[in-house]
Amino acid sequence: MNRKYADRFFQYFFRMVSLVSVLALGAILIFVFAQGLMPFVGATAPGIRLVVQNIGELAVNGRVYRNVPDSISLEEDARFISLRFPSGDAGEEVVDIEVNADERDARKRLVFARNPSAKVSYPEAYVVTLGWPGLMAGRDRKIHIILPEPPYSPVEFIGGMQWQPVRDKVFGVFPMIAGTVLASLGAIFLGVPVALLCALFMAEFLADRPAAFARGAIELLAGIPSVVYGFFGLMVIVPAVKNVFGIAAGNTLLSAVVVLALMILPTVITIAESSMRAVSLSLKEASLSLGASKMQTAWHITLFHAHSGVIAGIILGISRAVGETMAVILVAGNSPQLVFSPLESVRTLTATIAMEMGYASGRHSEMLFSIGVVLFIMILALNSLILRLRRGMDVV
Amino acid sequence: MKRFLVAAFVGAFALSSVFAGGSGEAAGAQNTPYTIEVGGSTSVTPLMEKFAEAYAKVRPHVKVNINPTGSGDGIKNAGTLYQIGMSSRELTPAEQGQGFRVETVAIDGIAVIVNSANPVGSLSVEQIRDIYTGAAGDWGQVSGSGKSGKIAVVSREAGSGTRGAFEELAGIKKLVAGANESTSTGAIKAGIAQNADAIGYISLGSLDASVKALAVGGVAASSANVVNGSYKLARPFILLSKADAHAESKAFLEWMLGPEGQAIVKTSWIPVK
Amino acid sequence: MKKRVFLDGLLYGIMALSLCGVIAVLGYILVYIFRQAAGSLSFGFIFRSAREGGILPMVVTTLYVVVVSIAISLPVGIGTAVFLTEYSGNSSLVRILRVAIETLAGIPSIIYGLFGLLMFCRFLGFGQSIIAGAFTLSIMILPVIIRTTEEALKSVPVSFREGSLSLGTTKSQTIFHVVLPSALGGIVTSAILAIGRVVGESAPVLLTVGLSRNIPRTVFESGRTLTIHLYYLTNEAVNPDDFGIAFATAGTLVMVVVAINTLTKILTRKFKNSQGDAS
Amino acid sequence: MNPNGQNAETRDGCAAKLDVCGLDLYYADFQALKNIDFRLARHEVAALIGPSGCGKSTFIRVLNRMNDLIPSCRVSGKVMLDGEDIYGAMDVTELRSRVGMVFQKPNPFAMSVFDNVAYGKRMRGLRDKRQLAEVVEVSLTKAALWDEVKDRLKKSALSLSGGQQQRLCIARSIAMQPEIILMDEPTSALDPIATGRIEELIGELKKDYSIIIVTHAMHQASRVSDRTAFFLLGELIEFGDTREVFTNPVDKRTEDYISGRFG
Repeated sequence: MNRKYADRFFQYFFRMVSLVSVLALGAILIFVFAQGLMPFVGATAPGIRLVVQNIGELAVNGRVYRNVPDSISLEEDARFISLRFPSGDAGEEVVDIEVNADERDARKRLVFARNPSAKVSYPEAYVVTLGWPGLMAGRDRKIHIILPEPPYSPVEFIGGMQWQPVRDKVFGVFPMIAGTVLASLGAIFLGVPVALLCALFMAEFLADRPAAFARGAIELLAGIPSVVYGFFGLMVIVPAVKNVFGIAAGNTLLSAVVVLALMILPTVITIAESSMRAVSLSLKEASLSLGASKMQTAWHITLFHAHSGVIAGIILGISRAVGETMAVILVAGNSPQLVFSPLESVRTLTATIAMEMGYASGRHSEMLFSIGVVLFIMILALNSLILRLRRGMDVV
Repeated sequence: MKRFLVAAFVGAFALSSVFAGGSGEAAGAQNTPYTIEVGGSTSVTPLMEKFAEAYAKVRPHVKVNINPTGSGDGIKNAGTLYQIGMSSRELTPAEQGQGFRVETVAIDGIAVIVNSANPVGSLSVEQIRDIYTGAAGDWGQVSGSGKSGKIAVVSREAGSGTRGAFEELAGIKKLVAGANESTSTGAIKAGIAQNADAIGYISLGSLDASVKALAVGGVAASSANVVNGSYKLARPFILLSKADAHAESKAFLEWMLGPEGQAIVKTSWIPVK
Repeated sequence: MKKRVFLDGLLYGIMALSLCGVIAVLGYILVYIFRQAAGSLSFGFIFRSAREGGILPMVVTTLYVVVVSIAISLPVGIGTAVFLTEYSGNSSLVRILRVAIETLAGIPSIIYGLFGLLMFCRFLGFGQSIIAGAFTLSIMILPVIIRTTEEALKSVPVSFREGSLSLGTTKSQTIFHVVLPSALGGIVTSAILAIGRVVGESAPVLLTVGLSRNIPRTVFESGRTLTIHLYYLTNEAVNPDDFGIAFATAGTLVMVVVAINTLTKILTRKFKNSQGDAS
Repeated sequence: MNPNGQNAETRDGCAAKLDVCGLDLYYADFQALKNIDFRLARHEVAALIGPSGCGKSTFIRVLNRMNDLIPSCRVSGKVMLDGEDIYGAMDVTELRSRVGMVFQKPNPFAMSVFDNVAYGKRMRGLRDKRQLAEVVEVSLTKAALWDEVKDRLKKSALSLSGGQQQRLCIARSIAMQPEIILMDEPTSALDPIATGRIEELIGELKKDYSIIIVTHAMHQASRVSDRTAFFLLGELIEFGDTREVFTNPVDKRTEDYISGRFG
């Protein structure tokens, strides 16, 4: 009877183990989406925060801090900020600020009751800095008033044209979406015809041995790390583009397209070739027996009947191009602008994530995850297209 | 097959428990092996690597792990993931106020670089600002030495310490659209070395013969000129830690700020003490 | 008639040319890598520490990452493949499972990197470490292992299973003693393919494993894999000879890829032959 | 041992459409056809019978050079179509449009009915829509399929039934206005009713074309063909009038095969 329990155990065991994939996908969805949607649902902080430098004693709204902490959080609904601190012999510095919470323009949200003794500056969006000359050189006394950033509008995120994440805190990813789409489409237009020519040639015209050699070479092409493609592009393709078109810098959409086209070649060739090989010999024979030449048969019958596989290959190629990161960073120029010419610097979604993740802080970092979500949705759409095509193929 | 699988599982568990055992927190005892995790700015990394190398001779049981990720990461994770965070820029207001111990360990100049074949040898701060904001788009507008042609502007990515410092020092509010953004010193150097029309900026400590450094306002980019204050493009290398850091990491920090550490700084950068 | 013969010939020429072109580009990239690497690539290069211009720490880190991620992913992948081929009916679980696997296979690696950073580095508190990277990569290679193993299991003839079951063994005994051993070749192939993917991956590794170039003592330390070393060197290039070392690393990687491809092919052939003998 | 000896009247009567003389065929070292002599008159239906692997299919694939696709295949001997050597200067696509072929399993292309039939003509350079439509209608009518598919010419050919698909393949061949149609077991994948229709069709087509049909069903050979050839182990054992071969075979092996003693 032990055997029976073991059998039962393994049945559940395998079922549990297989759930890992589902759980993993769920975890990916939850983590990436939770982080990526954060900027759109909540403010960065519940209330105003004060960061104090070089001030020994400070009264905020009547509460006196003798050992001033680095950071003071005000109540969420604070309408007034009253700052007082002793200043050398002159007595007391006083700043009274009215908070106009309904004001949308962050710069106008703080209204100073009378001309403050301090120098008011706006080092970055949502930050107001009050500065007084220091009692010692280089020890300027400063109070940074950090306003909470309101939830970011998803429309401005997707449709926004400006990406100024650090100082202005403007996060518009439309140029990057366009960059990704253009670079991938360009790579497809350049790479797919070559890939199909190669695949058809390998499937229909090459003898076994040369075909096996060509397949080995193409697998090798697939195995070269993407960083190498990127560097090859930077040293060979970028100067070539610069010289051919006589432009200031060769780091352009065109260079990215060429490198990506090279990188999707093996994907498209491999899948297209295997689906071409799968086209039944009897169809080719029928075509030949009707007096079509070998070339005509290859184009009209083999390519035609392998089309769902070819399309699946192309879509996989697109998803490789969309997801490619390291190579693109090196050759694309990465300027977050909307491009209208292939000879302009362009930036993709993936490049933005990989470039800025190390440096980003606060909302900027969350926004990079939001870009990940955009990318994710694009890829999911492509994937469902593949799935649908697969299903279509099974029917035929 | 079953035996094979079972063996594989057991092996995996054994392996992981060994790993887990090995990672146990080092006790306070003097010579227990200890690993200090350091992370942050890529610009500070070459200096930190030299520190780590020298420190390995001073205290062989202490290992310094360096994660060159970026200033933002270094500041964000100082005191948590990294005992010591590295930054190549001043902290932004929002990053301040988290109870960090902030120490400037060195000063680094920012060299404005062009291709070796470029006849331009000097630019004023204003000209640099014009180039980076797009007011001047052609070498003819700034060179005065017969060089012409569109300028290929190369910058660092948003959030980079080098970029932050450079933009602040040169007074650049908004980068010209179409400027290339590179993630790293090496990519900028390689790009400029093969593009006669390009201009970029890198850490003075990473400067080599593959590119040419411009004088800024007539002052050559050199450590001596940074020290005497005549070369304006300079920024601090900052190390961040928390008060409750491990004794070993505190000791390492003191050592870097002490004479031995500062002697190492002197090799390519400007010491602070 | 003449026109058609001419057109066919022209097309043939274009096709041959494009294939030759692709192979020529490959050749050019290889020559480019190895010429740049010329001064630096040697046998000792692999066994020297980074400070002496070698790549020993990166080799060790890469091995760590490969071993740990395969150790996590292989049992799970095999288990899932067994469930899909041996136990699944057409239940909704199976449909969800298939969609999940397809989706996992299509997610760009940078998203795995983001996920790994959030889940393993931050949420579970591993920080940037080999273990965090290995967990991330093990999810990424799961679809590869499941698919290849499933193919292998499917190609085990039904008669084997029937033969075993008809002798009164239980299903799990049949799986462990008959099905899995017959599919061993395919399983090994799947592991090798997965290793190839892990070795060549860069973006998620950069985000999760980190860049530390010491030889890691435990899996909880950060490290630097070969691809990341290559990325970092080409990017930072602090020392003049960094480019040489970078390309020597690239050359090493390409050779690893060739070795993995060859090994996969040999195993697939062997596997096919033994299947042929058996059935 | 020349099975053609008794067919002198064919040789002397109308000129042979097809004349095969001393044909040997090798797959690498294996000789699949041995010294075959074979003649076919105009408007004649010849059936090829024999056990599996005897070389019948290989033989008809020689006649439109389909064997060229197999790299290890070598042919020697003469195959003359209207007195012209098909292995000589003749263009292979030209030959194939003159010698059509229908295969064992219906293999329509995954295109519309119309495109299937028009395919061959289009490949030969015919672009005119009216002419194509005419060719399609004529061919489908000849293949006795027109009435069934005239309303769904734009539908996928794969939506037709098996028997319809096979008639479509025949129509596809007819569209090329071939001189000879080769049929390789055209009914082996069909049910008896569909088979019957194809057999009727062959009777009709005989008026316009010469036909060679490979078949496993002896009764089919006796029903549709004028003459029957018996192949065994790559040799053409006997070739004569169908009634003769079935009722009074010359060779003992033919008799054994027909009476079901082996095969």
